[in-house]
Amino acid sequence: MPSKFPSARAGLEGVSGDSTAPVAEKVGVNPEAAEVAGLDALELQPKRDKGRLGKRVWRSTWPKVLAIAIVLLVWQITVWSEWKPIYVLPSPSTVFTDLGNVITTGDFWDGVRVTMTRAFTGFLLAVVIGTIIGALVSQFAPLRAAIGSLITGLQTMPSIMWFPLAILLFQLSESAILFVVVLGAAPSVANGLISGIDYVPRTWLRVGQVLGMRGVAKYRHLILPASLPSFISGLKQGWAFSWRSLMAGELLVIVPGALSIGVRMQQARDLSDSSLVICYIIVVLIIGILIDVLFNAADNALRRRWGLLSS
Amino acid sequence: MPSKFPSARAGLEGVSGDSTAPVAEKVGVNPEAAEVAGLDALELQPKRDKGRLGKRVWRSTWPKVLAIAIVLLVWQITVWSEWKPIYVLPSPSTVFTDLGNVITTGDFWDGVRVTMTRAFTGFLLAVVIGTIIGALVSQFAPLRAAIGSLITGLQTMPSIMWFPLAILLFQLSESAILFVVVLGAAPSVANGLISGIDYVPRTWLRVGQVLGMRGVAKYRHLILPASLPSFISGLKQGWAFSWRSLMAGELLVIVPGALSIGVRMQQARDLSDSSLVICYIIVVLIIGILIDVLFNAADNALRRRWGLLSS
Amino acid sequence: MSLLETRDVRTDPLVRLENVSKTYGSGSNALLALDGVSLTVQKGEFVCLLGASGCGKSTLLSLVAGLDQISGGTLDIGGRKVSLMFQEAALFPWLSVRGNVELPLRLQGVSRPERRKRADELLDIVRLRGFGDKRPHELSGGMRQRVALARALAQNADILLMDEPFGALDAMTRDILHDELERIWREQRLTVLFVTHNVREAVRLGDRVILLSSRPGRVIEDYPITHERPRRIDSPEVSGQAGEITDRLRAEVARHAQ
Amino acid sequence: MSLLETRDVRTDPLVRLENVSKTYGSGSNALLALDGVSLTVQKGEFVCLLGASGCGKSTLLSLVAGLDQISGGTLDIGGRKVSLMFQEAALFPWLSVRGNVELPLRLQGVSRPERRKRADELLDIVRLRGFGDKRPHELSGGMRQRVALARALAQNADILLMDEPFGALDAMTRDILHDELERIWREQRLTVLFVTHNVREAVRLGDRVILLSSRPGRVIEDYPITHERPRRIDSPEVSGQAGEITDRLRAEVARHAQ
Amino acid sequence: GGDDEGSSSSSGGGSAEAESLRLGYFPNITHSPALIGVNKKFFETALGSGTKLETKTFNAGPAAIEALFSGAIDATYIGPNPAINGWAQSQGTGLKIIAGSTSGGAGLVVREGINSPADLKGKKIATPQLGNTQDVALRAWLKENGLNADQQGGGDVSVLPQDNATALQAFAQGAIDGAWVPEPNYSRLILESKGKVLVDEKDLWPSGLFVTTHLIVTQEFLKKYPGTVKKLLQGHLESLDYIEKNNADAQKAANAQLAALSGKPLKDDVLAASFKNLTFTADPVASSLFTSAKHAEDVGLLKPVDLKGIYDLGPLNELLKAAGKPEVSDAAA
Ligand SMILES: Nc1ncnc2c1ncn2[C@@H]1O[C@H](COP(=O)(O)OP(=O)(O)OP(=O)(O)O)[C@@H](O)[C@H]1O
Ligand SMILES: Nc1ncnc2c1ncn2[C@@H]1O[C@H](COP(=O)(O)OP(=O)(O)OP(=O)(O)O)[C@@H](O)[C@H]1O
Ligand SMILES: [Mg+2]
Ligand SMILES: [Mg+2]
Repeated sequence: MPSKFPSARAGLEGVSGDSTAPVAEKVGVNPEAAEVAGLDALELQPKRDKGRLGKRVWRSTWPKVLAIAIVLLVWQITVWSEWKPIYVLPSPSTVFTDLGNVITTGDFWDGVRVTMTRAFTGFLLAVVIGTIIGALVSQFAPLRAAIGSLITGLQTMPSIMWFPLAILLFQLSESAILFVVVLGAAPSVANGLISGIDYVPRTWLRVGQVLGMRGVAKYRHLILPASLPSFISGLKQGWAFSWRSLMAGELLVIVPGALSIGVRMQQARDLSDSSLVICYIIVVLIIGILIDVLFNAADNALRRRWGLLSS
Repeated sequence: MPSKFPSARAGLEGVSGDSTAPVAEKVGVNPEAAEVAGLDALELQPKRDKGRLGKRVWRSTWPKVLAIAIVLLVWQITVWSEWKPIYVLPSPSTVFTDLGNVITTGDFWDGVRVTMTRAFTGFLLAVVIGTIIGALVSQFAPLRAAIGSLITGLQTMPSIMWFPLAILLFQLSESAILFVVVLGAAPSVANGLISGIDYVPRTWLRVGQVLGMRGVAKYRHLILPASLPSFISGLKQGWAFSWRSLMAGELLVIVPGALSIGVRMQQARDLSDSSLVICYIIVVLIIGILIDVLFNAADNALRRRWGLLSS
Repeated sequence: MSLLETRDVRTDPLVRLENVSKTYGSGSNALLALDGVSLTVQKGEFVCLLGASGCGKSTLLSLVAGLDQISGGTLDIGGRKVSLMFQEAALFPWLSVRGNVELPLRLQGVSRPERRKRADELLDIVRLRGFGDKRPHELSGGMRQRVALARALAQNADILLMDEPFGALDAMTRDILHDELERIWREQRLTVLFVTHNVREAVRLGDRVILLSSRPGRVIEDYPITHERPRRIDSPEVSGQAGEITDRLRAEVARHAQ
Repeated sequence: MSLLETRDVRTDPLVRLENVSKTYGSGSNALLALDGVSLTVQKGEFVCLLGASGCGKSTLLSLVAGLDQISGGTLDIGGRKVSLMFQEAALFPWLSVRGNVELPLRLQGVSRPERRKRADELLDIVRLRGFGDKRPHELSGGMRQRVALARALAQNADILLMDEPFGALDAMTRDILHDELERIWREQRLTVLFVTHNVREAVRLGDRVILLSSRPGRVIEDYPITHERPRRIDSPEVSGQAGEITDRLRAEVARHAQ
Repeated sequence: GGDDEGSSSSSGGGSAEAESLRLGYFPNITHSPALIGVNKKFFETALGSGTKLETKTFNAGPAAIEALFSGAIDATYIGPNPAINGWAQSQGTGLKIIAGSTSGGAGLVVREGINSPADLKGKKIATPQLGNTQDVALRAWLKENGLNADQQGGGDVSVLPQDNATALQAFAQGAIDGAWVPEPNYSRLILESKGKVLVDEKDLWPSGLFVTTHLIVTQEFLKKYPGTVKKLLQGHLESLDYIEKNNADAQKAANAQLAALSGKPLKDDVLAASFKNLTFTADPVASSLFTSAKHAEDVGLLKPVDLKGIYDLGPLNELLKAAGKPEVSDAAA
């Protein structure tokens, strides 16, 4: 009989011959494989290699590296196959040379700075406005009836349709850009909050009521923490919307000097410079991924607190 | 002492003089006012006028009517104030005359049909693809590490940047439009599902495990229903993304026949016809709102089933 | 503490239900959970509620706490502060154990060090010293129930409603908490409405034990418990009266089962 | 059914724990929940587990059910099908009461009419006939627990793990369910591991009553219960042995409290 | 047309000066006079210290018109189409064309194997935008050659309005068979995608001239600050002069400004080819505007619009006269 660790039952599995046994198969699983089992991993995650930082980093890195390697390989093979002329589908090396050239100019980083400043300002504004609207709409039934659906309606509007209004209200200022960004992102934030609030378990609401929570305290201590998961996913969507709106909105006002990412992207397209287009796709992807990593960190911290993830 | 219905304690409230009393205030509230109290209404909703359909419809309609009336009024006043020339900010009557003219042409409805067909096809495709990707990503840890963040990254890409790739892969066909729509919407759907799965309470997962759920059965009977709220909100966001992507994507290919809504919007802008632009903003808003109403119906049915809403 | 002293305060009706009824749902789906319940609880009284599963005990507490609206009759608690310990622990997962206990204190505006001191005291009372920094999901079922008790006590309410508070505890831990609860009740002159399935527990703690009938819930019996405090749960007096009440309860459930 | 007949099957060890330990968390935060637990349950045996709140009873069940991994020792259930009734009812809110009970049957591929028949039978057994179309949130705490019991029974498992299944029930309903559970156990030759805080219940039902020590959980006593079945919970034999076990338990909790 | 009312209303006006002039233009080679004027500071010099120059750039005509109408800019370089649309939408109250800027530089480029209009049957041809100059030119030309094309992309020839970037890529990949586009894409299709010129639009117009870009101002600004407008025109003319006299330097200046605005200059061969195809002139070639509008009406892409009074060439002609150059006319052909 095996003496150590959970392999004992697995050993017996063949003997029992009961293939419907839901348990035996589960226990025999080794920790690394359990990791792979995804959801089950939430429960079965091995605790032992905590602190072995190197291993942990490696484990979250190799799939990324592999994925990138595969993409590059497929790309290069497509290029070699000469399926399309090289000026339509440039090779990875061309693109990365271009990318290298682009990101080594200070001008590019100025553009990144301009764009990120706008993105963060706009997003923060959208979060504030979206949160307030979401809270109000979920709180007051008539308001919900009045503008609940309008929120999603606004969201489906292409940013470009807001340009005339943005120009009308804010002339050609930075505010016009922010306006477009906020209109793009705030509905997601509001919707995330509303849906989170709608799904706060009844029991918790009742507990809050018994504890005498009301008004701001209720939001601070009950509604917000309880709807945080949905709120965060609303923020994530809001970020995606705000970024997309920004890319369009930046074409509204072009400030000579530092060229924002949106303008550069458009320019690359206008020049039909496919290598440059791919460069900017990569730049935008990387920014998007970096931001997503931030959101995921917040999300994981939350899930750990809530006991949905083994720490 | 009052003899009937819940006003008794309210009557005593003044007497007791205990202003911190969390309960007395709550009970005294009359049903209509409780409705307004929003969240609390979830619990305190009066049951009596069930079936009094007319009243219910009226209750959900008047805020909308009021909201529309207010918007129209503000708009008309702005027009009267002659803040901007009439050709920049047309009056509501001009716009509604135009709108009337537009929607009474069969051509317009053909366009709506074309666009809605694309929207639904694209959205359905996005839902299928997003669901599969979301399920896989949440299931396999390495996949999550590899492409989890990429999903959000892709989402932040303006649809217009996919045009080159769309043409590369699909030439100028309907498929190119669908490609852009799917790329826009699928990440939201996937993200909604992933976040829903991540927040499935541990207890339910354990119940599922004990019941011997695995593979497809686990998704069918546990994961999907449990993550449905978040999934639906992902669908809602996905719809917004797909619609926006569609409005851009429709400019890619003009298929002989009816002029799609996206093309018409663009034309209205190109003609600097602000009245027509507002017409199409209204059309798109209305479509967006109608779809949102569908989503809300699904959401309410769900909340009722889950016991989060009094039926 | 003499019986006379506790009697003193009993002339002051604090919770009064008159002919209260409660219907859930409507139409063909309607369910009459409580029907014509009349009940008066004096200030400082400890009243225990007994009844079959599903007879409406929790419903009654939620009505008194103002969480649900009554469908008929009169309910009056004179605007007192009410605290309710739910049947399920219902702790907030985003707060630590201490955070959960501190929450009512925060809402009362108690200062941070004061809060912390009080929360630690309460955790001591429920025998969970040292568990303050754990999260709710790291506790056993019985431990969670005790945290919920500590949270309810932290509320400093006039009326304490308790829904099977000791259902998930072993006999010994329960005995300890009986003593603690009795002490706090006496010291703070609380009014307690206590739901339980353990008849001996009811007799051990209550000034009165009220029996509810099965669906719809009605008051069918009101036993005053006059044994002198402190009582012991395994004392012959408690056992004796518990036996008597149990028989009555069995008869009621049997009647309903037919 | 004679005792001899039940003894017959006891030569077949079905659940075996040898020196099992379980640690939650790691580092400074680690908590040793179970330490060196050895326990063998024969096929067809009804074993009751007693222990103070937080001593690791639920942990033990979840290890046997394969929901958590053991941190040390050997655990072997021979690949049998296990069904676990959780301490909290944990019903699925998106399914009706009947849907919840039918779920294990669906997973077994039972046909729809068959499923429905079986679910109605089970709801009858737990005395919830007529509640099949309600949703979990429309039930009282005790009713939910009974639905969870019906769901666990629907699983048709070889080993039935029950975590305080009758904690929220009144005495009478509990008695009825004791009888039903005993009948099913006998008819289907189930192996049952039953956690409770009610010592008399343990003596009423069990072939053996196992006592766990407080944190960390260890087996400190293993009482064989030899009274002939059917037993009555208020019979003198049951009360007598329950008293004895209670004293031992009290001693253990008191030891730990120091 | 009439050289009467327009010119008289402003030429007589005083020399009121605005505090600032907000001028719009596109980072596009057809806007070279603006690019060069900004790069070489011709505008700033002409405006003097009294008036501050603020420049705004746009990506497309509609946005520029929106900005003009909402008061965010006072004047802008712009193509004929948006100007006509703006004129029509504002019922002749929003703007005035005060000078020409660029002419020529557009045509139909097709792939190898298409040699005559007849070969276009069943082919896909892109234009920049439904109802714009090139689109109208293509449709009119097709009609002349007995081919029909409807607004929805059907007919003998499929006309597909598309933004320039898409059209270029689609052509490179064979997704379309040709495109009627302006510079610099006209040259790029030829140079980069090995396209073949089927029609050079120059050949379709009497003097080889047709308007591509001109300069417009809001009527309000024109009325209030005729002096400033005149100085703007002064700068504009200097820019045109510079192009005429120092063509190579002008190309460099235009490209430098382009690079500053868009991060990347045009390739030299494209730049040179574009400059060769374009004519930079203060003459707005009014006749081509009227004819083009007429064509648009004919193919149903424009509601009948009265363009009378869209030009106010008085200030320009004063300056031209002072410089001893021939005056220009706003008369229809
Ligand atoms: N939210 C609800 N909607 C509909 N019916 C409900 C709801 N809550 C309770 N009920 C019904 O009301 C009756 C009384 O429920 P209640 O929870 O008060 O019982 P209880 O006496 O607390 O039972 P237990 O001892 O099992 O907790 C039950 O039949 C239950 O089905
Ligand atoms: N997921 C977890 N993470 C960390 N600690 C845990 C976890 N689950 C249980 N524990 C700890 O393990 C110990 C035993 O818990 P368990 O739930 O097994 O107790 P129990 O015997 O079932 O108690 P009760 O009778 O109160 O239900 C407790 O001290 C608890 O704090
Ligand atoms: Mg209850
Ligand atoms: Mg437990």
